Amino acid sequence: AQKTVTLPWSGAITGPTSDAGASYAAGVEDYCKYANAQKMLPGITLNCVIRDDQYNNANTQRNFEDFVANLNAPVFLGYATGGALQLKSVIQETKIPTLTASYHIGIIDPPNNTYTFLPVSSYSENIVALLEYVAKKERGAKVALIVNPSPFGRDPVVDARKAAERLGLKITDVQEVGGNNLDNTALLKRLESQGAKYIINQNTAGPVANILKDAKRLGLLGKMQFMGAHYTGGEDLTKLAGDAAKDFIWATSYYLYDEGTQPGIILAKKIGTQFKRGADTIRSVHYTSGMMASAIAIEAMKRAGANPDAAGVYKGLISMNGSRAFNPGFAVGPVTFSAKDHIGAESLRLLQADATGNFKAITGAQRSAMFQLVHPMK
Amino acid sequence: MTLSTPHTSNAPPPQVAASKDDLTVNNVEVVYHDIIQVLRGVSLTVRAGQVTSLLGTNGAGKTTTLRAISGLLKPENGKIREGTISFAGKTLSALNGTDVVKAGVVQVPEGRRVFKHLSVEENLRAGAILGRGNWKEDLERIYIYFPKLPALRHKQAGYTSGGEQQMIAIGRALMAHPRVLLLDEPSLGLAPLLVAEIFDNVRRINREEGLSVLVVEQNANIALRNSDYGYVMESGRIVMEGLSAQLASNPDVKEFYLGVTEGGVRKSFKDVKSYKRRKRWM
Amino acid sequence: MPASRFTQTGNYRTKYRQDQTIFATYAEQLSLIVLIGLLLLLPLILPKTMLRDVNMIMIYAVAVIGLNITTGYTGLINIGQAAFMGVGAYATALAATRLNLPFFIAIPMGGLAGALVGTFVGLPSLRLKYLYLAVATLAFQIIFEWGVGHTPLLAQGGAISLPQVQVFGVKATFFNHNFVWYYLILPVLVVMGLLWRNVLRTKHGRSLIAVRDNDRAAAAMGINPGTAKIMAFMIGSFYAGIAGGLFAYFQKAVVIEDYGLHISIQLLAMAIVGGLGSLPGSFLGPLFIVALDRVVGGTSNWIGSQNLFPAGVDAATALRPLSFGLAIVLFLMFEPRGLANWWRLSRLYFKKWPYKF
Amino acid sequence: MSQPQPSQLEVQGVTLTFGGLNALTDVSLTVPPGEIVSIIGPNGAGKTSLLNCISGFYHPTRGHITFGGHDLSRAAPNVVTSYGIARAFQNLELFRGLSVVENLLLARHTHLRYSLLDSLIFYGRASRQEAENRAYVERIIDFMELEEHRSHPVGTLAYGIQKRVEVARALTLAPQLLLLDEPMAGMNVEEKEDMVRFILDIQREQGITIVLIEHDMGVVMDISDRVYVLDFGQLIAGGRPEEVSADPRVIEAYTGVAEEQQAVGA
Amino acid sequence: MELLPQLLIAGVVIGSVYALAALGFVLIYKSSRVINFAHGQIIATGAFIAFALTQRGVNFWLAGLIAMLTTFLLGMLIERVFLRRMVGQPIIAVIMVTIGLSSVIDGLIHLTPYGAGTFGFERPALLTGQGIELFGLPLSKTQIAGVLMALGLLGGFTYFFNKSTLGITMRAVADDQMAAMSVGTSVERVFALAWAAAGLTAAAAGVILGLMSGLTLGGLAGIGLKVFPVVILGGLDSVIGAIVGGMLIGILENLSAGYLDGIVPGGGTREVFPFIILIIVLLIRPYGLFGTKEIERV
Ligand SMILES: Nc1ncnc2c1ncn2[C@@H]1O[C@H](COP(=O)(O)OP(=O)(O)OP(=O)(O)O)[C@@H](O)[C@H]1O
Ligand SMILES: Nc1ncnc2c1ncn2[C@@H]1O[C@H](COP(=O)(O)OP(=O)(O)OP(=O)(O)O)[C@@H](O)[C@H]1O
Ligand SMILES: [Mg+2]
Ligand SMILES: [Mg+2]
Repeated sequence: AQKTVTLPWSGAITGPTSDAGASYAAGVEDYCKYANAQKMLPGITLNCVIRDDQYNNANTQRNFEDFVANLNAPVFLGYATGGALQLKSVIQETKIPTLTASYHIGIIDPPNNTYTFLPVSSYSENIVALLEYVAKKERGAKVALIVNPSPFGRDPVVDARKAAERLGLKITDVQEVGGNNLDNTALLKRLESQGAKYIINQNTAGPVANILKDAKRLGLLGKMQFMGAHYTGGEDLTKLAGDAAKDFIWATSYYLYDEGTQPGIILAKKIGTQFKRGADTIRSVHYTSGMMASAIAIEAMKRAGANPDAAGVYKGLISMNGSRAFNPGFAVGPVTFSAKDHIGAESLRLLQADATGNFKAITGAQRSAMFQLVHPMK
Repeated sequence: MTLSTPHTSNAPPPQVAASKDDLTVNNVEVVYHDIIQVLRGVSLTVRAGQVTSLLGTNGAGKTTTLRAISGLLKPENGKIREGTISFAGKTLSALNGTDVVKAGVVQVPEGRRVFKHLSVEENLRAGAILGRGNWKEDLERIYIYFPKLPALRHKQAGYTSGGEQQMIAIGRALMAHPRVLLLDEPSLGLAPLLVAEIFDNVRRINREEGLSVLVVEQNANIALRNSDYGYVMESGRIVMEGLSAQLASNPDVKEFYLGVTEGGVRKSFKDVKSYKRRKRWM
Repeated sequence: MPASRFTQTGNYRTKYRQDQTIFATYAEQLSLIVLIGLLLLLPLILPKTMLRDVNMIMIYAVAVIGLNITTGYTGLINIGQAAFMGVGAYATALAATRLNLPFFIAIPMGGLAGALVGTFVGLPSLRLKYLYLAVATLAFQIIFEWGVGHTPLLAQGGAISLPQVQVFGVKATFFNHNFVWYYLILPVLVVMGLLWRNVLRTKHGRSLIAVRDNDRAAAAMGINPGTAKIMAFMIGSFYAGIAGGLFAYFQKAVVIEDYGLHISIQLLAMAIVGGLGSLPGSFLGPLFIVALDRVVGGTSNWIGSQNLFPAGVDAATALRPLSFGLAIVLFLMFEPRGLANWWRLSRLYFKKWPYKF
Repeated sequence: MSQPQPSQLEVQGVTLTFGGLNALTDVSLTVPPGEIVSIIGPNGAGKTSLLNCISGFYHPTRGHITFGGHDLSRAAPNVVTSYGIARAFQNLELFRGLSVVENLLLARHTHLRYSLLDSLIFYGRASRQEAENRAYVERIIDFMELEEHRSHPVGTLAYGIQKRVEVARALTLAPQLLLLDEPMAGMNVEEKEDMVRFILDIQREQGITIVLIEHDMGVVMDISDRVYVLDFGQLIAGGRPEEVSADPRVIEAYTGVAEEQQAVGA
Repeated sequence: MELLPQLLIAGVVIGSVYALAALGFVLIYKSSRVINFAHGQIIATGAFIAFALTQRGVNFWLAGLIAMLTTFLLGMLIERVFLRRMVGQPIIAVIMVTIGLSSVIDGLIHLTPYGAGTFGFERPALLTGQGIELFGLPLSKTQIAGVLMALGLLGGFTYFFNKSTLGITMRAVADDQMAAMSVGTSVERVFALAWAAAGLTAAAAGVILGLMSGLTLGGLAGIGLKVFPVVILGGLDSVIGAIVGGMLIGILENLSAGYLDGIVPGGGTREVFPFIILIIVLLIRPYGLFGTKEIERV
C-alpha cells in the first residue's frame, strides 16, 4: 500500500515579493509532482501542499502549525526571512527540518538552529565573495554597501565589515534603500564624493535597477562597479534596468536558464514544459531555486527510508556530505549538509552582465574562503 | 375684512389677475426619510412681480416649502410625495435643483450660508455659474443695490458681519438672474437696522426689476410691512392667507406673530404667563 | 409586571440606578452567561487550526476596542494602531527577554508602554483636527517602522523570540500553544471589554463622545478637550499595547512586519465593518475580516491551482485585495453602521420574540 | 443650587484684535449678581466676541475679565466653566447625535468627582454619583418642559426646541452666571414668550445672573435690568433700558427708530 | 561645494513628480474635502494603461493621451459609483472608502499582467538622447519634461481656480454644498469633474514616473503615501501648495540623503525625513504653507 507523506511549502504566492514567490512555488510544486510521477520514493506518494502566506508571518505560522500538527509533515519548506526567523524556536521545539527561500545567515545561526538549513550559500557569503573579488582587483579600494531596509537586507553588513577590514578594503558607507527609491541622485552623488568605486547591493532587483538607471544618467557607470547578492541580479534586473545593467556583477549559486547544458537546467525545462508552465516562469532563477529546495527535501526523505519522519529527514539531510553529497544540478556545487554544516551548495559564481543583459560567469564555482573566517559556523 | 377662512383657502387671492409667471404650489406633501411627513397639502401662489410672505412657527415647514420649490429636498433626504409646483409653464416639482435655477427660481438658504473661505466677490461670482448674462455687469448691478459690498470685495466672506453676509447671499442669488427669489428668514440674527436695510433692498429690487419674491419670516412685523400678500403656516398646513395689511390686523396674527394684545398695544414680555390661549384656527 | 423576569420584553425600571445596567433584561444576562460558558468549551470542539484563528480574532478584538476608543468614540482618526500594537509587542519582548519577567507582568508592561507612547503621539491632537491628525498618525506609523529598523536593541525589526509560558504548571508547547493561549486571551478580552463598557457609562466615556460630536461645546461643559483626546489616545493605545503583548507571545516572536501599515489599515477595516464606536462591533469586525481572509485564502489557493486564467493574469493574487477592498466599500455604502447594527437588530428581534413588530 | 456669595463679573478695558481688526476696543462693564444684563449692538459689533472672551474661547489682547476672584482673561473654556459660568451658543453647539438627556448629563461633567479608575470598575463612587446625577438632570428636564423630547437625538428636533435644549444644558451646569447668545433668534413671538418665561424663572427662582445678547428690542427692553450697547467693538452706551433706548447714538447705530415706533399699528 | 546645488536640482526634479502626484490629490480635496487614499492606485492605473498601449504598438504620446482620458473617465466613474453615496457621511467613512478602493484597484490591476513584476517604457524619440547639465548634474529629457509638466499644470490650475467661474464654483462647493446648489451648481457634476481632473493628472504623473523609474505596482501606488507630506506642507487645498510642497519635500529628501544619511547609522533617512517634516509642519502651521485656514467661530 502506498503511504502518503506531506511535502509542504508556505510562501508569498500573492502579496509582496510574489513575483519571485510565485515562480519559487511553481518550482517546489512541479518537482514534487515530478517525484511522484517518477516514483522517486518507493511506496510513498508525496502530498504536495503549496500554501500562500502573502508574505505574512502570522499566516506562515498558521500554515506551519497545520503542516506539522495536522498533516504530519516531516519537513518544512519556507520562504521569507521574517517568517523563518520567527519560526526558529518552534522549529527547534518540533524538530522539523526546514529549508527556506531566504538565504539569511541568521536563520542558521544559533540559537535554535539545529533544524534550520539553507539550500545554498548565504547572502553574507555572496557579499563577502564580492568583496574578495574587489580586493583581488584593487587593493585598498573603497566600497559602499546598499542594503534593503529589512532584516533581509541588513544582516550581511556585519560580516561585510569584518571581511573588508581583513581584505584591506575601506567601506565608505552603508545605506538602506527600499523599494520606493524614485531618485537616487543624492545617494550616488554622495557615494561619488566619497570616492567609492565598488557598490555592493543586498536588495531585490527593483531598487537596484533604479540605482543603475540613475547611475547611468549621471554618467557614473564607468566610474563605479555595481555588484550584488542573489536576489539583485538575473533576468529580473535586466528586465528592469535595461542597458543600465551592463557590467553588473552578480553572485549566485544557481545555474541560469541560458546554460542549457547543465543537467539541472535541462531537468527544469523538461519539468516546466511537462506541467505547462509559462516561459517566463521556467526562465526564472526562482523556479530553479524552488526545485532545488524540493529536491533536497525529497532526497532527504528518500534517505530516511520507508518511514520518513522528521527525525529521519533530519538524518537524511545531515548525511549529505562526502561521497553521499547530493547533486541535483540546479546549483553550481553539490549540496552538502552535516550536523555542523547547514549550508547546502556553498559554491557560488560571480557573473557579469553583457551589453544585452545576459549574465556570463566571470569566475568558476568557488567558496568564499574569507567568509568562513569572518563567520565561523557554530 | 376679506380674510379668507382657514381650510377653505383655495380661492385665488383677490388683488391681481393670475399671470403665467405666477409660481403656484398645489397641494404639496413632503416627507423626509420616507416617513416624517412635514407638509400636508400646502397650496400657495407667488404672484408675478409681488412680494409674498410666508409666516409660521418653528418647525411648521416653511423651509421645507422653499426646499420643495427649489428642488433642494433631495440632499436632505426629503421628497415631494404629492402635489405639483409650477412656474412659467414648467413643472418645477419634476426638476432637480439645477434645472429649477435654470427655470428662474432661486433660493437664498436659511442662515446666511455664504462660502466662508471665498472672497466676497468670489461668492458673488459663484452665483453666476449658469452663465446667464455677463457676470461683470451683473457684479456692478449688485454693487449698486448693496453699496457696502464693493469695499469688502476681497475680504473673506467668513469674516464679514451677519448683515453683510445676508447681502452677499442675496446678491449671489441675484447673479443667477432669477425671476422668483425665495428668501428664507433673511432677518435671522440681524440687528433691527440691518433687517430694515435688507427688506428695503428686497423691496427695491422687486420694484425696479419686477422680481417676484417669496419670503419666509419669523419677524412677521417687517415681513408683513414689506409684502403684498401673506400666508400663515402651522404644522405643515397653510392656515391663513390674505393681503399683508389684512393679515396684520387679524387678531390671532397680532397676538401670536406681532405680539400685540387685542387692545392694540404691545404687551410686555415680562408679563407672560405660562398659560396659553388656543389659536382660533386650531 | 410580566409573569417571569426572564420573559419581560421591555424595561420596567423605577430607579435611575437600574438604568445603568449593561444588560437590559435578565434574559440577556442569562444568554451572556451561556455564551461565556460556550466560549469556555470552544477549544474542545474546534479544529486545531481554527482555534488559532479564534485567538487571532480575540487579540485583534482587543486592539480594535482600542481603535474604537480613539477613532470610533472620540473621532480621532488613527492610522497607526498597528504601530501602537508594535510598541506593546516590543516592550513585552524586552521585558520578557531582557528583564526575564513572567508573561503576566510583561504583557501589562506592553500595555503601559503603548499607553505612554500613545499619550505622546496624541499630543498633536491638542492642536490638530480632522484629517490632519489622521495624517500625523500615519506619519507615526512610518516613523515607528523606520525607527525599529534602525534600533539594534530591537533586532532592527528581525525576530525577537519570546520564551514559552507556563501556567498553573502547564507549559505551553507547540502542540498546546493555541489551547493554552486561548484560555489566557479570552479572559483578557472579556475583562478589557467590560472595563471599557464601564467607562462608557461614566463621565469619562461621555466626555470622549462629547469631544467627537462637538469639541467646542464639550469645552463649554467643563470638559478639557485636550485632556479628553489625550486620554482617548492613552486608553486606546493601552489596549493596542496589550494586544501587541499578547500577539508577541502568541506569535512566539516579534517581527516588524506584524505591525506594519497594512495591519493598521486592516484594524481600521475591522472597526468599520464591525461598526464604528460599537463594542459588539469590535468583536464582530475582527471575526468578519479574519473569516473573510480565510475563505479568500482557500479560494485563491484553489484558483491558483486550477489554471483558470491566462498566463500572466494573477487571479489568485487579485482576489484578496479585491475582496478586502470590496468588503470595506460595500459595508460603508450599504451598512455604514456595520455588523453591530445587524447584531442590534437581531437582538431586538429576539427580545421581542415571539412577537414581530 | 445655592450660591454662597454671589459674584460679580467685571470686564475691564478689554481689547480684542484679529490681525488688523479690532473686534473689541477698550470695553469695560460690570454685571452685578442676580441681574439680567443685555448686550445689544449691530451685527459684527463684537457681542459674541465679548462673550467668547468671558467664556474663554478667545483671550483678550489687552484688559482683564474677573469673576468672583478668578481671572478669566487667560483661562480655557473648560476652566471658565468650572468657575460657575455657563453659556448657550448663538449658532447651536449641541451634541447633535446624542439625546437630550445625554446632552444634559454631559453638562454634569465637572460635578462628578470620581477617577478614571472608578470609571473602569464602575462600582461604588462612580455608580452612586451617576444615579444622583440622573435625578438632577431629570429635574432640569422638567423645569425646561423638555419631557417629551428627552430621549430624542437632538439633531432631529425642531430649531426652537434645540435652542431650548441649549439653554437647559447650560442650566444643568448649575452656574452662577449664564451667558445667552441670541437664544430667541429665529423664533416667533409666541416662542419668544416661552423662552422669556424660562429666562425669568431661571433668574428669579434660582438667582442666576444672566447676560443676554438679543436683537429683539422688545424682549431686551422688557426684561433687562441693565443694557450695554456695542458698536464697532466699542461700548457706546450703558444703563437702564429706558435710558439706552432713548440714546440717539443707539438709535442711529442700531435700532434706526425709537422703540415705540416699532410695533405695527397700521 | 558642488554637491549642494546638485542636490537642490535633483530635489526639484523628483519634487516635480511628487507635485504632479499631489496635484490630483489636492484637486479632489479642494472641491469635496475627500482625502483620497486611492490616488496612488489611480496613478498606477494610468501608467499601466499607457504602458499596455505602447506594448501594442501605439505611439508613446498617443498612449499617454489615451491613458489620461481613460483615467479622466475612471475618476468620474469612481465618484459616480462610490463617492456620491458617501456625501454627508462622516470623514472617516469617506476616507475608508478610498482605502477600500485602493485595495480594489490593486486587485483589479492584479487581474492584468501588470500586477507583479517591473516594466519599463520604450522611451520616445523626443525624450531620448542627451539632456542638459546643470552645475555638473546631467538631467535627462524625461526629468526636464516632468518639471515642465508640473509647472504647466500648476499655472493652468491656479488660473482655473482663481479666475474662472467654474473654478470658483468648485471651491464654493467645498465650502457649502447646499448653498452652492441653491444657485444652480450641480454639485454632482463638480465632484465628478474634480475626480476626473485628478484622474487626468494622475495618469500624467504615472507616465512621468514610469519613464523615470520604471513601472511597478508597488512603486507607483506607493507614491500615494509620499503625497501626504507634500500636501500637508503645501496645504491640502492649494494647487500652488502642491507644487511648492512637492519641490520642497523633494529637496529636503535629497538634502537628508545627501547629508543626514552619512551621519545616521544605516542611513535611509529620506524614507522617514519627509514624515518628520510633516509632523513639525502640522504642529507649527497645521494648514500648511498655502492651505486655507479653517474659519471657526462660536
Ligand atoms: N432633513 C430633515 N430630516 C428630517 N426632518 C426634517 C429635516 N428637515 C426638517 N425636518 C423636520 O421638518 C419639520 C419642518 O422643518 P422646517 O425646517 O421646514 O421648518 P421651518 O418652518 O422652516 O422652521 P424654522 O422656523 O425653525 O426654520 C421640522 O419638524 C423638522 O424637524
Ligand atoms: N475668529 C475670528 N477671526 C477673525 N475675525 C473674527 C473672529 N471672530 C470674530 N471676528 C470678527 O470680529 C467682529 C465681531 O464679531 P462678533 O461675532 O463678535 O459680532 P456680533 O456682535 O456677535 O455680531 P452678530 O450680531 O452678527 O452675532 C466681526 O467683524 C468678526 O468678523
Ligand atoms: Mg426654516
Ligand atoms: Mg454674535
